[in-house]
Amino acid sequence: MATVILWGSLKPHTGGKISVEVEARNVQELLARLGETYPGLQTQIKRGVSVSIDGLIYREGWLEPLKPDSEVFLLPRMQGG
Amino acid sequence: MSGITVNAKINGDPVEFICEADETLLDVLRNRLGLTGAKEGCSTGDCGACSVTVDGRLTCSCLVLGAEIEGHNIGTIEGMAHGEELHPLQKKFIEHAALQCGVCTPGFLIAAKSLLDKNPDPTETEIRFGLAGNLCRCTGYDKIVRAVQDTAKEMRKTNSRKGA
Amino acid sequence: MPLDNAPDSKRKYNVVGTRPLRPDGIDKVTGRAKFGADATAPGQLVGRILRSPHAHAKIKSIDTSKAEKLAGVKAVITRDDFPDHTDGDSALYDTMYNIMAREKALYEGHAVAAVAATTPAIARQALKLIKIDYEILPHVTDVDEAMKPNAPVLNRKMFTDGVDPKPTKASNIARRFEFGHGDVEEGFKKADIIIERSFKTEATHQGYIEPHAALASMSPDGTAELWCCTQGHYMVRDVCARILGIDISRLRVTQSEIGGGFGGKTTVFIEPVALALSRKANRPVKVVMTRDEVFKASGPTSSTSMDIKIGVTKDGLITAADGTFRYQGGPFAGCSPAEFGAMSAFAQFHLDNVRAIGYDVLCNRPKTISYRAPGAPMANFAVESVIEELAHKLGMAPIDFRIKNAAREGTKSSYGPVYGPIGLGPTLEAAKNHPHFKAPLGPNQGRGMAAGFWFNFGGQSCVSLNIPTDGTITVSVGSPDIGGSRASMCMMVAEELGINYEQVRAIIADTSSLGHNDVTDGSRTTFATGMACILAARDAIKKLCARAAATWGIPEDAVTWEKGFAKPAGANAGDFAPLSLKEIAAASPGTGGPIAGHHEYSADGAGVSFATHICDIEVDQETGASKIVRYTVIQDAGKAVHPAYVEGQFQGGAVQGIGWALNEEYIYGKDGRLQNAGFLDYRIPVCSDLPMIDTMILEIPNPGHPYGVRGVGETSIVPPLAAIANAVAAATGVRFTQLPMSPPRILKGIEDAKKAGAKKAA
Amino acid sequence: MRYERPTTLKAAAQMLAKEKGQAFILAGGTDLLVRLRTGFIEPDLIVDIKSINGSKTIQKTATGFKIGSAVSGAELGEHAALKKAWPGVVEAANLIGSKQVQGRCTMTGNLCNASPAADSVPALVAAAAKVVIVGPKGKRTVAAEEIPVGPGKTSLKKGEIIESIVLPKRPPKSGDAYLRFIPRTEMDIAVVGVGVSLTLDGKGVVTKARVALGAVAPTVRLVPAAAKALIGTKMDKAALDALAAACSAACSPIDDKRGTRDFRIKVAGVLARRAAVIARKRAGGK
Repeated sequence: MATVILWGSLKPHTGGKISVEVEARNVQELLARLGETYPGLQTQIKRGVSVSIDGLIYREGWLEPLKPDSEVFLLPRMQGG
Repeated sequence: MSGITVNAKINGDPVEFICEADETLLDVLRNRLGLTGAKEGCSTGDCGACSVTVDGRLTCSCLVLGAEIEGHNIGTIEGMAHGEELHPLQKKFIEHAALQCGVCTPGFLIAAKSLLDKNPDPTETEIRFGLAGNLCRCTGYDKIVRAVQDTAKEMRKTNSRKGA
Repeated sequence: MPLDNAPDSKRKYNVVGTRPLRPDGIDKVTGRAKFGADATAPGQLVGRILRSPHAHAKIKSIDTSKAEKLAGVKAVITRDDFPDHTDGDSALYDTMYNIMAREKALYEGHAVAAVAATTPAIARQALKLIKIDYEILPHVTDVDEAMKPNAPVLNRKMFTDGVDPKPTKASNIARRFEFGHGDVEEGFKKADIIIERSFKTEATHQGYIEPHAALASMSPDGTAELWCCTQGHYMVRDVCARILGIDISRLRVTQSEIGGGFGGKTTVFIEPVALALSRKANRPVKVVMTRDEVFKASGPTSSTSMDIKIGVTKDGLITAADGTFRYQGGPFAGCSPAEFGAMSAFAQFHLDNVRAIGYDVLCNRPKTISYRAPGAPMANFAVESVIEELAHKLGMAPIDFRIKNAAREGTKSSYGPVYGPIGLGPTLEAAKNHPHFKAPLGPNQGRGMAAGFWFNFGGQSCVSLNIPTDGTITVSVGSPDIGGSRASMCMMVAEELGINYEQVRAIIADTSSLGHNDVTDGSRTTFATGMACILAARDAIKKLCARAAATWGIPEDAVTWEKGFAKPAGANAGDFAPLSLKEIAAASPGTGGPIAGHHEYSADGAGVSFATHICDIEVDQETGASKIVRYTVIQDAGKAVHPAYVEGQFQGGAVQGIGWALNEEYIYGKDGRLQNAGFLDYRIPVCSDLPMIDTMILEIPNPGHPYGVRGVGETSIVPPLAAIANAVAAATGVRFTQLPMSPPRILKGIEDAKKAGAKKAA
Repeated sequence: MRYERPTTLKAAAQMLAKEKGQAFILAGGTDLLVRLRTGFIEPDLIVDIKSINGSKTIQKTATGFKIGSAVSGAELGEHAALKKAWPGVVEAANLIGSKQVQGRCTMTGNLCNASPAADSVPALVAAAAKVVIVGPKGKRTVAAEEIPVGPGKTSLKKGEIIESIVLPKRPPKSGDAYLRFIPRTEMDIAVVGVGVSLTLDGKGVVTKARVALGAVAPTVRLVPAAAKALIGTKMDKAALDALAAACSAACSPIDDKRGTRDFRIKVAGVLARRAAVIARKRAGGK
């Protein structure tokens, strides 16, 4: 079970939880599960998210594998100038 | 619309072209003569990217009408190198990484040459004020100023050798 | 998957770290480099865009009949020529709405129609013949005003996202974000000193010298060519094809030389318009923005309003940091970089309790787009101003206060993840030990500093490397070269292959020649595309070794590559004379044909970036005029591939920050119109405004790159705003919380302080 | 639009008088071309006066200097005698725009453009410059300050052309100076401009003075009260304070994108004081 930490304003979509446990082998599965479990998150996922897995930021990377104890942060999709 | 026939020199070469009364020298250079080295950054004389010389005097080609150059000699970036030999300023700009995107570079080179033609030994302040009519957004000007300083130094050396 | 490519700290570089001449140098100093507006096509028409004079207006009708009848006019287009192919993609819909207004014109300068004609004069005349019936609506351009309950609402279907419960009343607040950890309320309880301040910053523009330009040629069958200046021609291709409803592969986009971008050329403005005009006229059409259009109708960055509250113990430990960041992003949701402002604001600190709330707000202003480290400079200005003030209140040197609270390896960042090895501490220590820091100051001078952060990221890159029979190299990349990246690409390829820099040539391939490449943004090019070049070179090396192995009749894995030569290794070591790249290439027609290396991926592990800046400023106390007298940038580059261009990035970013801090601003009239849409009154720094910008490159290797490279392009614009505000405060005794610190504002601050002082004394 | 390049003033005046549409005179063109380009004006006729005899020359006469109306800023700056006699006027003209603009821009154009912020105008007015006008009814001479009558408006009548600007011969121990305030160091329009011209006696007492302000009112403003504050004094602190106060009092500026009203009022006084000190030094005072 990877721990996914959301940013604050997504709380309303997870029933007030900021940290949720998700069973997923990679990022793609994780996002799919998140969307299924918390349909309110779909809009943001569709808009684009990046993830940080154990401290490393992935702008995309759906196939990035997750370890059972991975700490995953959901981040807005990175942009730059 | 009636075109105006103009005879002038560009980089010493005779040219003849027809332009409309409201066309600028920059329009003529870029659109009629295929000399796109001068860039249009603002068309109001505020960025210097279209710098040329008219009879040796530095000016923005966006502030000159094409019709006005009848009988005059225009200097553009395309005339700065002599054949394969780059002007020392051109070499130093590359050496010092004094350009990043490079769109302001032709204007800077024309302005810097005009500055050094008049003042072969400028102070940093003189260089900075001499180039204040040319905007660069990439470099912060540091390397441009250094390139001009270094060119001036080298040209003084070369000229004194030539003189001796 | 993170590559197993941690940098080898003992590696000696032959090419990386040197300062060779850039490959496009001669073209650029002789005027023959082709920028966006320099291209021509046979039979080309002039395209011009008609723009709304109103800040907010309903477009009741558009009559183009007179313009269409004018001799020399070949096409007139309006919103009707952009049927909606966006299929529910709201960001794409907004992009389409931005390039050509639909129901409403949402800001002054919003495109409402366009023409293609045989001459500029006819095009101009045609625009005047287009009649538009506007119903003028109330407008709002200030972010705080736009958030008020009675503000004119731009989008009646917009209900703030990210608040619970979801509002039932439409507003201009598109979204609320929240980042952080710990409990700030508890943290503030532990504080001995708390400072709370509000800040405002004005919108600024990237100010690239080259206006947007596009030359489009589209046939009625949907096949199209586009030549334009952009930070990402693949992005242009994808977005234009989707807006126009054509197959992506039908559109080939060739990137011209680009005259600066800084984030401003990471979207489309005129490109789909040029294509639509060309399709309708069935002739090539060139559209070039005027400078006025660039200011009014490209994408500046946000104006902001921010509140910061930070608490410390009397020994100088931050107990809690809280901030609210309100950014307007123009008329569409999701365009302001409020998220990145909120995420980056406190990223340079080690904090147990931190909260950053961001608001993305709509205004009747141009749709904002990225500007170098989007969102970070303004937030940093607010936070680092309060930090400086706290240090003074504590009686602690600001540098020591920052060092004490600095984020380090293992710090849980304010936006979530835990930091790996980072370079913040070293930049602060280097600043403290820098001669600049100890130099005496003259009268009316003050010194300020600030530390800043930017994320950096990787993204998609595709590189192809070809080796002709003479053993030289052509490397095709898909990342536009804005500041000399072709040189660094060549350098990395030369380094890997063990050959000279001069033997490698990099070109920017068009969209039909390579796989997708992300936009040049996020300081990603040298990192991500550079790493793809390294991996393409390694791919080529593998093939070169295979050819040598075949030639020698030994197994492929018995061959190694060293300094440009294939050598037999292991059991076969010394059995054959090494084969040079040149020899293998020359033999290639007979040994299996052409040799090429390739790499495509989505790069990750970019590694965050930190910088510390020091600034000395002199303020004329009678006029409020200020002059930067000394400036030093200290930044971690991971590994500087071409140090001269790394310095150039540091210097350029710092000077953009200086402009932002002192004089650059979008000035709106009560009518919602921009009053300073030109380089005369939008005052970017000129050469005589500045001193030399000293730089110090630190190299704390990024574990995510084989050479340790980090992106360097963006971070340098983050600290200047605060560094200058802190310097001005030191020089005048007045703390300025609003940018720009233009002379009238500084003088007023000084005068007000004098008056307040006199009152206190009396 | 037609472009004409007459060779005599008379021909130029006739062309302008005859034109039924909008007609403009082109000398340096640094303002005209910008307005043309931005669609601010749509001329039917442009009359280039640079081929007119005398338009490009600076003449030293018994009574001063006669400056042809197409003489560029750069040419003014290269004229040693003029620079020596009227350094304030030359430095003011040389502040207009960049080096590139200096290659073209003219003082006459600066005057006729009638911008309240024109840099050379306060210096010309402080210098008591006269303007020679040629028109359908012959020649007339007026004071420089009489040309601009409002932002973008001049007192010139249809068909009239400025032939030259005349700077008077200066008494000994005279000096002039011009200072302006801009947010950047270059490439800006004056937020405030101050021209000061003064003459000293043997003891360093100011005997004559003229002070003019730019960018603080719809037109350039000659401030007699400011001059009065200096005359009869050795420019001690009290006199300079009075000068500054008189200048600030003479301002009726507006808030705009370039500066606030309060800022202009305050800085007019500050610059007047600084310009006066420079002028005194140039006049041979301490």
